[in-house]
Amino acid sequence: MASPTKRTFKKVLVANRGEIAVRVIRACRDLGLATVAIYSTADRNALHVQMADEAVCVGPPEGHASYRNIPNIISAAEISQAEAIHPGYGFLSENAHFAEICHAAGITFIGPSPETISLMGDKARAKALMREAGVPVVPGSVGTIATEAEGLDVASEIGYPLIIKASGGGGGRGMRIVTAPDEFSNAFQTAQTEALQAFGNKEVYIERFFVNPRHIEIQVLGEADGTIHTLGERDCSIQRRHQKLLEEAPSPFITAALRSAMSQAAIAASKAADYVNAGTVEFLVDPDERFFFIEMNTRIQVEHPVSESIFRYDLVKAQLLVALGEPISPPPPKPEGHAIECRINAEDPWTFTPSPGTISRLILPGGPGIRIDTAAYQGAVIPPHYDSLVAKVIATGKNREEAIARMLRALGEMKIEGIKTTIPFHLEVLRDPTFRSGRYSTSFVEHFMARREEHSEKHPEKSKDPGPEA
Amino acid sequence: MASPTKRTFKKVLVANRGEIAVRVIRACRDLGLATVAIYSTADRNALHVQMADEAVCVGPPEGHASYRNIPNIISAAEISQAEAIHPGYGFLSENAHFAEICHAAGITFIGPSPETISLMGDKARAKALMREAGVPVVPGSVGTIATEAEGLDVASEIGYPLIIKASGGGGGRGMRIVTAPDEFSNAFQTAQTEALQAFGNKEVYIERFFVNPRHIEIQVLGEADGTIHTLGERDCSIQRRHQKLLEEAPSPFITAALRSAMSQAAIAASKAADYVNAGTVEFLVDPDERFFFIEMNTRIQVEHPVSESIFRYDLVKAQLLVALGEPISPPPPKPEGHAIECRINAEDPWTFTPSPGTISRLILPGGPGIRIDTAAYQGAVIPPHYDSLVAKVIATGKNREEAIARMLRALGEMKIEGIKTTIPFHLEVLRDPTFRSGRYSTSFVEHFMARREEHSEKHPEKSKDPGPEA
Amino acid sequence: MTNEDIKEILGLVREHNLLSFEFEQDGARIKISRSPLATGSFRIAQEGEIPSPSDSGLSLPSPSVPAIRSEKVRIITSPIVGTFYRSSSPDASPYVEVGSPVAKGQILCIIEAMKLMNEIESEVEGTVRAFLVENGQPVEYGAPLLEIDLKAEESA
Amino acid sequence: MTNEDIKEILGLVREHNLLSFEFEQDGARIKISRSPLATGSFRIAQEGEIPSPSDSGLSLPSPSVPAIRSEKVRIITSPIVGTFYRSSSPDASPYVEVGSPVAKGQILCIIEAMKLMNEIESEVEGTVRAFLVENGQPVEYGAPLLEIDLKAEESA
Repeated sequence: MASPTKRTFKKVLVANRGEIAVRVIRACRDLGLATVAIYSTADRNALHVQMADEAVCVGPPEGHASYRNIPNIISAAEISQAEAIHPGYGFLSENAHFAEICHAAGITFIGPSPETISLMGDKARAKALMREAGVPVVPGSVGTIATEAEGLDVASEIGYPLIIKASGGGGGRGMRIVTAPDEFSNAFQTAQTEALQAFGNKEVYIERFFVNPRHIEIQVLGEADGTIHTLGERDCSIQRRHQKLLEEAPSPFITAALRSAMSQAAIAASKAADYVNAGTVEFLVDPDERFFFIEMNTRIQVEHPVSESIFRYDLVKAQLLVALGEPISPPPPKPEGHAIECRINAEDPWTFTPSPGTISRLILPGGPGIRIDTAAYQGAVIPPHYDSLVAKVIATGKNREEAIARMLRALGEMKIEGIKTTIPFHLEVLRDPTFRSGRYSTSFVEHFMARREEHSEKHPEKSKDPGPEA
Repeated sequence: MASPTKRTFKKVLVANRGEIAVRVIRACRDLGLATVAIYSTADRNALHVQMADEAVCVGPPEGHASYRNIPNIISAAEISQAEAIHPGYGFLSENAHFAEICHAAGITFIGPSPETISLMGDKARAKALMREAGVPVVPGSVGTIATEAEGLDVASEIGYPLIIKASGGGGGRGMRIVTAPDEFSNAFQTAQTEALQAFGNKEVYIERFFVNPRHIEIQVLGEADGTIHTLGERDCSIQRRHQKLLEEAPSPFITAALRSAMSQAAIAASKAADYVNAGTVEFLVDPDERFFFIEMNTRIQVEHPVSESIFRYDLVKAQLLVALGEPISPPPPKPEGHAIECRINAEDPWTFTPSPGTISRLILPGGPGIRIDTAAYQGAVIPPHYDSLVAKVIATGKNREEAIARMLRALGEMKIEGIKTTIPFHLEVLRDPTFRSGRYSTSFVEHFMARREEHSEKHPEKSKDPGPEA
Repeated sequence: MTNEDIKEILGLVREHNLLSFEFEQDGARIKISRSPLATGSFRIAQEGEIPSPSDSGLSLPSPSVPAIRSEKVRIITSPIVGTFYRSSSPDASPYVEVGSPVAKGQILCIIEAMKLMNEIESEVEGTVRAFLVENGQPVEYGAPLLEIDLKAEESA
Repeated sequence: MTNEDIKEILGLVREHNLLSFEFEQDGARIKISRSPLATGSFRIAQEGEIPSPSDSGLSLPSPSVPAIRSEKVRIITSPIVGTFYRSSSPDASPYVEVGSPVAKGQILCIIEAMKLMNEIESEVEGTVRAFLVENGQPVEYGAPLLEIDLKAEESA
């Protein structure tokens, strides 16, 4: 057993599943580190289990009893003598308590310190810290709002439209948009109730709501000595109900001056949080190019490969090296080319209803400029218990046009049968004139779906679902 | 039907099969060009047939009756109204007669002119031209050798060891190495007989034979206006009986000065041949860093992706653009990083006996730095009639070490069942200290296999064939 | 039951490689008999799922079309790629019609390829039963062109 | 009976590799004939080929080990991940031995996880038939620990 102060490790337990578990195993292998997979009984034949050097079953299918089961996961590390744990994204990746237990058990948690995770996980505290650090923050309440009366006062200062958000939350739950004072009372109470149900904490805060913002995030990488590197921005504005669907880097909207200002703000934010390891500072950018801190994600992001592709830099390998206390090569100062990621989900492409099942036929795209991150194989089962991400297709080209052409080609040749996937959605988005123009905001998907709906009413014969093969 | 002078085209017939047909279809798609596949009855369910917009059966399984069947292929272009033909590599790609017939039929042949193909296809004429152009050529006979007596005279000038080669040949057939004058007579007659049988032409020529040379080639790209671009070198020294198995770029052996000199020689060679479109100038480089022209391949090479990866440049797209008469963006002056290609063949990994069959299970590697070019899918049949290339795995990293680590990881996670593959061979080569040192020559594989043999005699229990899963 | 229904059922019977198939509507009776020579189930299943390789309107040889559909019928397939014509020129009369008797070596049609008219001769003696390609339609290698009812002694 | 019904039946016939199949609605008649050469389906073959997910010497719950081996035997599996011990400390005697009678709720063994000793109690009454894990061996969730011969009334 490694002592708590000893950082070096040779075996890493990957506390996740799906494509990110595969991704982490790949990075470990590139560094010559042994790997231990964990799995639920629903994932017995999953690719991450097949790929890892060892695998330990940690529970039944339900996530809380397996991939979020802290005692079983720590115990799995102990019996397999894994000296480090990579949490991936989701599950326990932003659980400060888990990171603390890892440290207490002498296991290196591959990520920032429990204190940093805890701080940035509390959205209100995080914002207060950012204000102190001089990072522009979305105008809103300082700290949480206890009563409706207090909320109405703050609201009149900020102005409408505004949004009420759960302090402990994320992912759209506990959020309410208010466009006028007379809606405030209802919205405030609903938000509190939802926050309590979803996160066990009814605290809420209030922010200005932007109508057509872009969601832009800066990738940071902190070294143990306090050095913070940035790897430019990712544009994640293509979202549906706060779920990112397609990401690209660089943003077609961001100027060099804005990029530099946002990167400086991300560095200030990271330094204020004593940030070590890979992280992401998320900003809203309004149409006038003003940017505002939203939150910091203290883990690797789903969309990290777009940054990796244009910087030719392995972020997960860097995570491992930082955790090992080994020197990392600084990322190149400037990216080259353009990269797009499409998240291929096991969902109906137009209703987004999950479509779990067995993949009866699989042909993955390839060739120049195409990277695939997936745990799918022909015969693999997509269980109903977890998120619906089946594969990430990343297309890189010398410019945005080439990246789009390659993505269209790749998705056109990709065949997944046995489940429905969002490939047809992505193909239509990639051909959409607004998307092609690069002038889109977080309301793109809503407008895109409305245009589609309208068109299908006018031309019912043309609007048939082209199916997963289209 | 397009007139012979009209160069523009919108539909391309791909006169090939396997991964290169898939590769060409991808490039066409990136440019918005429609595609027509051709196939033999053995390839009815092949991926290139599924991927193309249209497909025409051109004959029975035997290559000469299908993929080399000029009338049926031209007719397939005519009935499908394809205005251009991309020949890929092998089959008709270096057949000047086929290129001529395309032109006569008003079809754009995507490659250099029939005259250039014809000139470079005649090894003796090509060398004479290179000598005139001031390109260093392997010391040897000027033109072909008619009689044994003449051969002996030339041999005494060149010195031993020397090699007798078929003028119309390639691929090792019609070649004989002679280490002393008393072996000359026998070798000369055998080479003539083999040349006649293999190429219908008994003409042979004599060259100096290098004992431990490297096989280095320069990628060129000629524009219609006579401009010749180069994309650095590829090291193809890992060969077995003149069949390349693994290629890398840049060469771990070549200095910047040597690269520059070889690139200048390749430009001179291409200009002398009025070269238009993508081509490769092959050199032998001796241990003293002297280089000698061997031949020029007037087509895309199997190993082109290693150059594409480090230059981030799509060579097949450039081929199409040059044929369309459209401007191409010049390749970047300097590459970035290091790329390796492993050719995964359907062969026994140690005897290299072909292993055709049905792929019963397929898991392709992915993640950062990995590119896959393949026509394989789970359920696909590898017919016995064609070459045994199943997939090309290309690993790119910021340096040679990272590229090797990624290739080891990728081949480790690649699963192909139902046929034997050369994956285990590549895994051992990638771990071999001589390969790792970068100090290897074209005799590497021979010595590697001998060391392996020796080791297996000393440690019989450890030398068991680890099988395709190792 | 319409002709479309029958066509669909015939297609299914061929696709599923059945030797015989019986069906009765009111008594709801079905009888299916499958060829014991049916190839590996996986390949067949897959072939069924593969999208048609051609969108060009070419006449395709279906993988499940046997060279001889029954003992008494021979299907003549195209030995080359080109355009199918029933006569030597637009003004000339067709070489053969449905019902025409044909002798071995008799010209049945031509396939134009690279401006050359390639005469397709009958390998068998019999009667033209049906044309499987329209005049002027492009055909690929192996495309079924026409069906010949074999003369009694040929089919024996 | 619609064409859709027939299509489905044809699919089933192929899937089940039937040589023939008869069906009558009112007379309730079924006749099925299966190919004697019927091989395992593709998926089964594949599952058989998947490599064992663990090389670590952990005791794995094999997918083919049923929770109850027979009506009279109950297999106790591990509810958590940890290290299996037959006694509370190296010096203590084992909780049970092969042949020991056990009552419901009786401690059978412990699983150490995160320095905590988790006592595993018997859910059944019976006799210890066999240990499936060595003392001190790591076990994962669901790993079979020991077999209990059920008391007569339990197995009934």
